[in-house]
Amino acid sequence: MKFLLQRVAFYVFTAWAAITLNFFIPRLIPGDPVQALITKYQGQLSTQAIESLYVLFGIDKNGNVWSEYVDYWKQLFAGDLGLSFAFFPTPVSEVLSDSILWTLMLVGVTTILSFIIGTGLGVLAGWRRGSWTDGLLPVTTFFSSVPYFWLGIIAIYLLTGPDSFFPSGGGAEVGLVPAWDMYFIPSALQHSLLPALTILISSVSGWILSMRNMMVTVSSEDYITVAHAKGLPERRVALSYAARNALLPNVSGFALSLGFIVGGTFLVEIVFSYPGIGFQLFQALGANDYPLMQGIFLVITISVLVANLLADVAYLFLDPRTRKEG
Amino acid sequence: ACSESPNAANKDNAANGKAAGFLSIGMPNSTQTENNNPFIGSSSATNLGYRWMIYEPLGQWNNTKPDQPLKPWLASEIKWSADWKTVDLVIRDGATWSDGKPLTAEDVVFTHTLIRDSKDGALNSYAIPYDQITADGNKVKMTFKSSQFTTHHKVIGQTPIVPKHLWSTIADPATDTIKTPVGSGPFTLKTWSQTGIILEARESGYWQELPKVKELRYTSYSGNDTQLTALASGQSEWSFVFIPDYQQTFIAKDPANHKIWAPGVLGIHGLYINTTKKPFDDPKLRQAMNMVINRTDIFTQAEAGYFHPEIKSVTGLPEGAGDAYIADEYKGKTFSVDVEGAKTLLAGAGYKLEGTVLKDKTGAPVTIKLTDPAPWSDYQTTLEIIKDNLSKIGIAAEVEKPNQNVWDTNVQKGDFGATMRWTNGGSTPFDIYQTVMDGDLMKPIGTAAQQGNFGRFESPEATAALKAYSNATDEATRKTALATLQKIFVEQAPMLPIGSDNVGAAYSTKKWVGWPSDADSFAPGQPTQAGALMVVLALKPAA
Amino acid sequence: MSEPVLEIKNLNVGYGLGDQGVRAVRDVNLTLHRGEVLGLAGESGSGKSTLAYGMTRLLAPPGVITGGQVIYHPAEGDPYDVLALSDERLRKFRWAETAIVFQGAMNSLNPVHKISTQLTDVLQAHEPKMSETSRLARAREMLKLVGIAPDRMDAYPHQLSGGMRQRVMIGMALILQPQVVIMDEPTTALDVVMQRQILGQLIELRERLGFSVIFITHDLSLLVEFSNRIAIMYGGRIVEEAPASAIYKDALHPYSQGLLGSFPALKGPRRELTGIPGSPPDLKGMPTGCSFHPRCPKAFDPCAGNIPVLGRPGTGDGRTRSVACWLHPTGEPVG
Amino acid sequence: MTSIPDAETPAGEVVLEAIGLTKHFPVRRKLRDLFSRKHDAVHAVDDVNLTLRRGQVTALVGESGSGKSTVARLLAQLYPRTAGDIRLHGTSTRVKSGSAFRRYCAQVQMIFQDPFASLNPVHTIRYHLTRSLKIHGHAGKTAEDLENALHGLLNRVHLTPPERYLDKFPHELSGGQRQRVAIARALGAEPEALLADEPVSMLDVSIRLGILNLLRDLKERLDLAILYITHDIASARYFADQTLVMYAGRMVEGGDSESVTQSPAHPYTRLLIDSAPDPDRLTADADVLEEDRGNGEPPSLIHPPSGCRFHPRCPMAMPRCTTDLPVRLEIGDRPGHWAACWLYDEATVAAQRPGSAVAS
Amino acid sequence: MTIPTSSIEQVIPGQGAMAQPEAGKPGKAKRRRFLFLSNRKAATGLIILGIYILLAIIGPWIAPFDPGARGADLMQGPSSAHWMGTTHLGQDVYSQLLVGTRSVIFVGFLAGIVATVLSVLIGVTAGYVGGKTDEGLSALSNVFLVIPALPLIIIVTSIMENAGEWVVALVIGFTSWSWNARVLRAQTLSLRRRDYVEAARATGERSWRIIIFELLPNLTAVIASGFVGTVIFAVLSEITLAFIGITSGNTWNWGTILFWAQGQQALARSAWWWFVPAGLAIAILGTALSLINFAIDEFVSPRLRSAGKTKIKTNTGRTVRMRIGFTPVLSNSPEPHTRARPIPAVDPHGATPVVREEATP
Ligand SMILES: Nc1ncnc2c1ncn2[C@@H]1O[C@H](COP(=O)(O)OP(=O)(O)OP(=O)(O)O)[C@@H](O)[C@H]1O
Ligand SMILES: Nc1ncnc2c1ncn2[C@@H]1O[C@H](COP(=O)(O)OP(=O)(O)OP(=O)(O)O)[C@@H](O)[C@H]1O
Ligand SMILES: [Mg+2]
Ligand SMILES: [Mg+2]
Ligand code: NI
Repeated sequence: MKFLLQRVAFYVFTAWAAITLNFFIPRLIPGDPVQALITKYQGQLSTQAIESLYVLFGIDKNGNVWSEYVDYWKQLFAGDLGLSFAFFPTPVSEVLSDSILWTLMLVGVTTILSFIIGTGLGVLAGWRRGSWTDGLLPVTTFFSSVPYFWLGIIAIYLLTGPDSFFPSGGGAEVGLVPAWDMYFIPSALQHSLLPALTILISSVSGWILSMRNMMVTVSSEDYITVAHAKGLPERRVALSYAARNALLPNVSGFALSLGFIVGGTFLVEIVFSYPGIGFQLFQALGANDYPLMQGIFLVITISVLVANLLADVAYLFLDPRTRKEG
Repeated sequence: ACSESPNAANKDNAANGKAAGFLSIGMPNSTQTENNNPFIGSSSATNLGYRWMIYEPLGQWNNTKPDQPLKPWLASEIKWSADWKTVDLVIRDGATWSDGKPLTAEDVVFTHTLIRDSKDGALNSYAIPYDQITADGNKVKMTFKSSQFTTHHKVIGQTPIVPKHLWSTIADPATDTIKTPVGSGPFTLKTWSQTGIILEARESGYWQELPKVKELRYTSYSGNDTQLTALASGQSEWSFVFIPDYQQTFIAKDPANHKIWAPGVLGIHGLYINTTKKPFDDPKLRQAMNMVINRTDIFTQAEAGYFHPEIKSVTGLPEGAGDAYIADEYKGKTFSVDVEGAKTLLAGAGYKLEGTVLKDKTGAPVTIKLTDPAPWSDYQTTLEIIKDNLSKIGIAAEVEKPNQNVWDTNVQKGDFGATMRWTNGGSTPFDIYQTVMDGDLMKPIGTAAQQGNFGRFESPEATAALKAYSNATDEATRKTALATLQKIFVEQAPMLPIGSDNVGAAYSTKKWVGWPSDADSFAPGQPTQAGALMVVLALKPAA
Repeated sequence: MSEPVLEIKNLNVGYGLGDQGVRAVRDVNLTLHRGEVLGLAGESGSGKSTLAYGMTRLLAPPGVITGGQVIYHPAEGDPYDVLALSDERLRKFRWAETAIVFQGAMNSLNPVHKISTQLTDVLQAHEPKMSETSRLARAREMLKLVGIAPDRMDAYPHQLSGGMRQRVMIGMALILQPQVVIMDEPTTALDVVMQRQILGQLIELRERLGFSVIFITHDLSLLVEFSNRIAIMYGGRIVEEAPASAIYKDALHPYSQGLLGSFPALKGPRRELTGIPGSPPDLKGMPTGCSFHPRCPKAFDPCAGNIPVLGRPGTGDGRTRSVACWLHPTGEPVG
Repeated sequence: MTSIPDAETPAGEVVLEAIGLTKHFPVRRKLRDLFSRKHDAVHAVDDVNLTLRRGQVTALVGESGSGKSTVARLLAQLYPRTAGDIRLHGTSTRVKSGSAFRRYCAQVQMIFQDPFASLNPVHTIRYHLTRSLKIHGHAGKTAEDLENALHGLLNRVHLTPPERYLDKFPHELSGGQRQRVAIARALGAEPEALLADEPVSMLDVSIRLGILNLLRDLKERLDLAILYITHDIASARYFADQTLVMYAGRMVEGGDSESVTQSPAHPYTRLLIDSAPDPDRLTADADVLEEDRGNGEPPSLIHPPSGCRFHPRCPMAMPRCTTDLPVRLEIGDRPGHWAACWLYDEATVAAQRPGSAVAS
Repeated sequence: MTIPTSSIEQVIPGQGAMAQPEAGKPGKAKRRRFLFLSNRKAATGLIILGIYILLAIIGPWIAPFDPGARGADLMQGPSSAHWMGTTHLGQDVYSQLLVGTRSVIFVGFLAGIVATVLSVLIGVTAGYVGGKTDEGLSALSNVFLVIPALPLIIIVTSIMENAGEWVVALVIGFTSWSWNARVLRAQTLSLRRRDYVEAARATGERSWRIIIFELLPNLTAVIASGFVGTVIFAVLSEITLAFIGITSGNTWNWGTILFWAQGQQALARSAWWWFVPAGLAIAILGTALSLINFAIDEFVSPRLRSAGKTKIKTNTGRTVRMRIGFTPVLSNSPEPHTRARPIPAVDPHGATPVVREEATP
């Protein structure tokens, strides 16, 4: 109980601090959304539009930051994230809900996949040291050192084209409306293959390595020797004894990376023009769209915290030692 | 459930390709949210241009021929008074809204009143000084507080007319996203999604012949590179995007069908020089700089040989669109790189070229900082070339790449040496010269000048000439005023014109033919321009 | 003496190969008889654990068995070499015939599985036909045997005290009723009271179930009290092997004498404590000849040059004991 | 080395004295405790009295977790005490840090159980010893003085020749050598009292004796007062002048080593001595172990048993034991031999025959 | 970005090489210092890193062209004049790569140093001092951990006027210390309870001396690994920032090259030479740094060291793999390794009768 209470206090505090930072940091950016919009359309939007845009966005150029801060919290508690500037007058919440599913689908699934594959390979590499799995490490390390965007661009160059199976970008076939049907889903899958592969290739090595190291460390524990001495089948020793225990320290890392789904890989979304939230953030940055930036940061912060909470809970389930009485 | 899915039909179409009769249009404008409000600059309808397929203007303006009168569209007659303060319109019979209701003069009055009366002018994005707007039968009369000579195309050609019976019930037209747009145009919105927006042609009720293109598919790509990839692969058939080395990256992918057309318009890009900084307050120095800039290099290397058509006339007016406005004095006078001439000019003005270093009258070496945001690679390339050019006359230039926000702020506040930037564009050269030289727009150094005159060019003469031009009631006054402006522009070189904007397109003739071209520039090529509807209506299936 | 259950013949175990390699167990010959408790004593690093792990092939890399045989005599059937078994057969052999109890019980039990899981998975592996309920019943029975309330079945290791964990391990070792139980310092981490309780229980169980025990410790006084025969290891070799009482009363090897002289006696008159001077040998730079000679108070000429071999001393009760020391001429080598 | 002569050494000057020393470690509070005002604590050490005299070794024996190390740390002032007093040369001291602490350190030094852990792996022997000398101002003025002092220290702990050891890292030494270095470091402060917390339990059997002999040797040569903590009561017999037995945070018996080990008075001491391995006892009668010796589990120190803490395991427990805290009672066989057990209370013994109590 | 390249924090508690008893042998003291270098991974990583650092120093001097200078050959593939071809302006890509190395290394290392210093200050203090200080500092690092680093860096850099290398490095440094601080705190907590820290206290050492001389040296591996990790992150961040055009790059770095290449659609124009080298340079640098980190892991936790030879030949010529649970048996013969005969009755003072020798296995 005490443990949980402490965690909750920690989460509340962290959330408050992070949201406060999220509020202030974008405001420090010079320039304003109207200027950003004008510059975005170099010459295509005439400068006469400036005044009407200020009015439209409701930007008070001499606003008081503190009262804005208080208002921001009031809005937050009312569940209102404000209106986006770049997509004026779409509410931020709508922009977010439009894009978050894409990100969750692509990066979320990939992160989980990467964790599963990486952990699996790591278990193999750690258990069978000296076999072919040893060769995985240098290769994956190399790929993980390549920037995501570079890998993505190369992949687009090499693998896409008029006749290629891989589309060069986008979330699904043009014109398909997101729906759980036989048209949209396969198309969405097809479009997510390359970006997913890019993320997978560059993130899997971290999991392989940490799992391998944990496996190696755990493998020399006495209880593994005992398991062998007990004559248990090798599979059982490797999975139920070694891998099960080796997994524990990785759970928190996994939770953390789940939290960073949104923030960590937005370049992939940019490169593949994937309509996800990371890409949205990039646009918001370019457009000085504070409400949207704050909204996205809020989502990221909350997802990191939720992921951490999940890790805490997972620990309770996975490691009986944390499940102390009381 | 599958059979009811809107995707069932779309997917079929995608598979059938050409037979389905759709046209894919792409813009590199990154993610969009559903917003079909034609008045809002940030709506997806505006960003991608499909607002002009749903809503129509009173008349159509051909950007490539800015001096021509507007083509009657929803108004069958457009008559401006001599002082350009009154316009008389006759609203076309037979036009209907896509919900079947007829389009009347009431709708036109409603639309312009809506703009005029919008709270704090939120919808009046062109800042038009409306006065009276009245209807009489199928006639509409609008009066303005000042001459609309330089902005008439915006009032008539760039204001979409919306149905009164629907819009009068909208609480706040400035923030409504108009989920089901009803317009008078030949297309209606079919589906909207992140991955693409589909418009289908109306079956009936359009006041002209219905388009051959039965479906328009708009996609917003994340950026130039993705848009280009889509163009090259044929996924996109029509777009407006900067294509480096378009011959190789686009045309060569399908030489028979892939086409680029880039007509210049009356809006230019050039190097703004901060005229308050010594020694650049000296027009002679600026002139000399103007003489060494290699516009051809910039055109071919920075603008891929098409995107910002090279400005040849010393008046800074683009070829084609600007031809009609060039003062007699400057007819035929074109830029050419003249390093020796520049040197002579400088020597005459008291500068000394010592080796590779130009010294000003005080003996200080002449150096200049050229700035532009990093992501604008064409400007960056331009600056690199300019830097190289300037070194020929001993001016040491340094290229800086602040981020966009910083650049914006600095340019507005006059905290820069020289920068590549654009001017406003319009139906006359007025916008160009105004952005560069209007004293009314000038703000002291340190205060943001948002509308123009970033270089703080002080010339009461030019300011007066600009006023005279826009308020003139006769052609002769205009001509004189324009000649004055050109003379100042040429002699004082407050900004060194480099290239013009274009309203062209990259398109494919594989499925559709009938595109505008140099030979027949009946409409702007850019799919987001109001005139894009004229293009769509002209398209015919390829044989 | 009764028949042998386990015969170790010239077992050689090393860590690593080539230059990096060390030989931790050298030409060890040892016979375990049915029903006896064989004590294995020696100071730290003498190779006791290596021997125990080596003969069941449980040594983790870089351990290698460089030679030798471990002949097991099953209750029925022909004897066979454990080292020559295929992996599958070895797996079957383990725990069913030879169970091991290791030093740290905390580390021997998997912290994330319940006691019951860890007890029953042995049964699952070795007696797959057994039903789940009978497995649990069996596990409960074993816990009762070692004095743990069966309601602790669902406890996790960290919820048990050190002594209880060690008893769980002993119970687990006996669950398949093996012929041989190897115990590598099973009580070193416990305090004396607990140690005595557990050992008492073990001896009692042995009498009831009739398995043989190899008991490893560095506490010679404990061995003398609890085991039938004692083998003393030094530098990877067995240097002396004799019945417990014989070692206690009349150790032949100077090293054994030194070990005995290192333990203060609690009862009786104060004995002189001699200890052993010097420090244990480095496996990589083993002294030539008898590896104990640099520390040996009685070393003489041949000790430095030649390796003594374990053999029956010609004198006294030579038939039941053997020693490897130049001081004690032997008639025949053991093994 | 020869065995010690009978421990009839004259009582030396008192160096360090603990009176009623008590240490409770607060237990992390749980949520439900927030509402009750109760503060749980580990009663690690309760009301401990002990005296360290110059030139004498006092042994502290007890099973794991009985609070031996805590006593040592309290005496070294590494923990603040909950109650009681520590007197250095008769004056009460309570120091936490700063120069007062350093002055205290100069007189009371501690040796840790694990020589593998108590030397910093990244520093050479020279560093460890130099620090100890410098902190307490025994390094002399010149580099030569320092070198001499270092050599002196190493010689004193029989690490000769000193040059061979000075520039080594701890991992290059054997356990025994490391423990010698640890001792040398303690000596560098030139203390009067040495607190040795199980100094040999991590060492190999064959080298334990060397360290113990060294300590005795130092005691004699430097006239040190030594607290020798161990769980091996047999070594206390051989090495210590006095032996104190601790159980669950309390002293249960004390006296000169020979009488405590040869005629233990407290049932716990007896259990301890009976459990110690004894080669003279034959395998055959291994099962003399009484089954009624409790479950062998030490009690919880958060909620220690009331009365005598040993009563739940005690074969001779009386009703009184469960309620009344036993006081020190003289045994009477030798002067100074005492036990905290009601068995030795005349009144109790008269009223009740021991052993008949529990059965009812 | 979020997965630590080094798993050191998971490995250390198992006690490392430093705590391993090893028999004392003269001459080992010095060798141990270089042990790290004898690790193949460390050596490879350090050599590559060394080359990069060398290029960072001399790159601008040995570059054959001014990286910004326009040339006559536009968009030319690799040739003898331009080893890595030219850009759309005729600039020499090879020179750009060489000159750009300095900025990359500079930013990587400066950011690494800043983040490492911060993480040591915050992590070790929190771990050693404990109590309220610990709670405050832990909360601070948690907040920084929760905020996504890269977007934050992008925002902060865009606030700065003319974000040059210094600014970028400092911003990256100031935003990426939290993970390391957390690891260091946990590590310090466990070290603080080690006997040698207690012993130092009992000797009378002052707190600051304990932190600096007793704790920090034992944290070297963790700190080094954190440093290397941050350098990787900083390099990738800097390049990313330059690539998306957030930072200026008045100076060249590999991100700037990629930025230009991408802006000019290098790949679509088949100008692979413009795009590929910079990416490879990053990947190789990253790999080298990762290798160093692996080596640190292995140094700290010897169990992780590659098991040397994992396949061995038995005496019968079969190859067996070393694996846990099944110790390889090289020979099954009951022959003793030591060729010896029984000890004959000898007079303790007599001559040596038999000669015995050890047979090598
Ligand atoms: N993995 C290893 N690599 C190299 N040498 C090893 C390894 N494990 C053990 N050794 C060496 O093998 C020798 C024998 O070790 P072993 O553990 O068998 O001794 P032991 O008699 O069980 O000692 P203890 O009483 O400390 O348990 C020791 O010298 C040790 O240093
Ligand atoms: N810092 C601490 N916080 C809480 N409880 C502690 C602390 N230190 C010791 N204890 C508790 O105090 C009791 C006595 O511990 P101590 O270490 O003094 O025992 P010990 O007799 O030295 O045991 P051992 O023989 O195992 O070293 C134990 O129950 C222990 O759990
Ligand atoms: Mg062992
Ligand atoms: Mg202790
Ligand atoms: Ni609770």
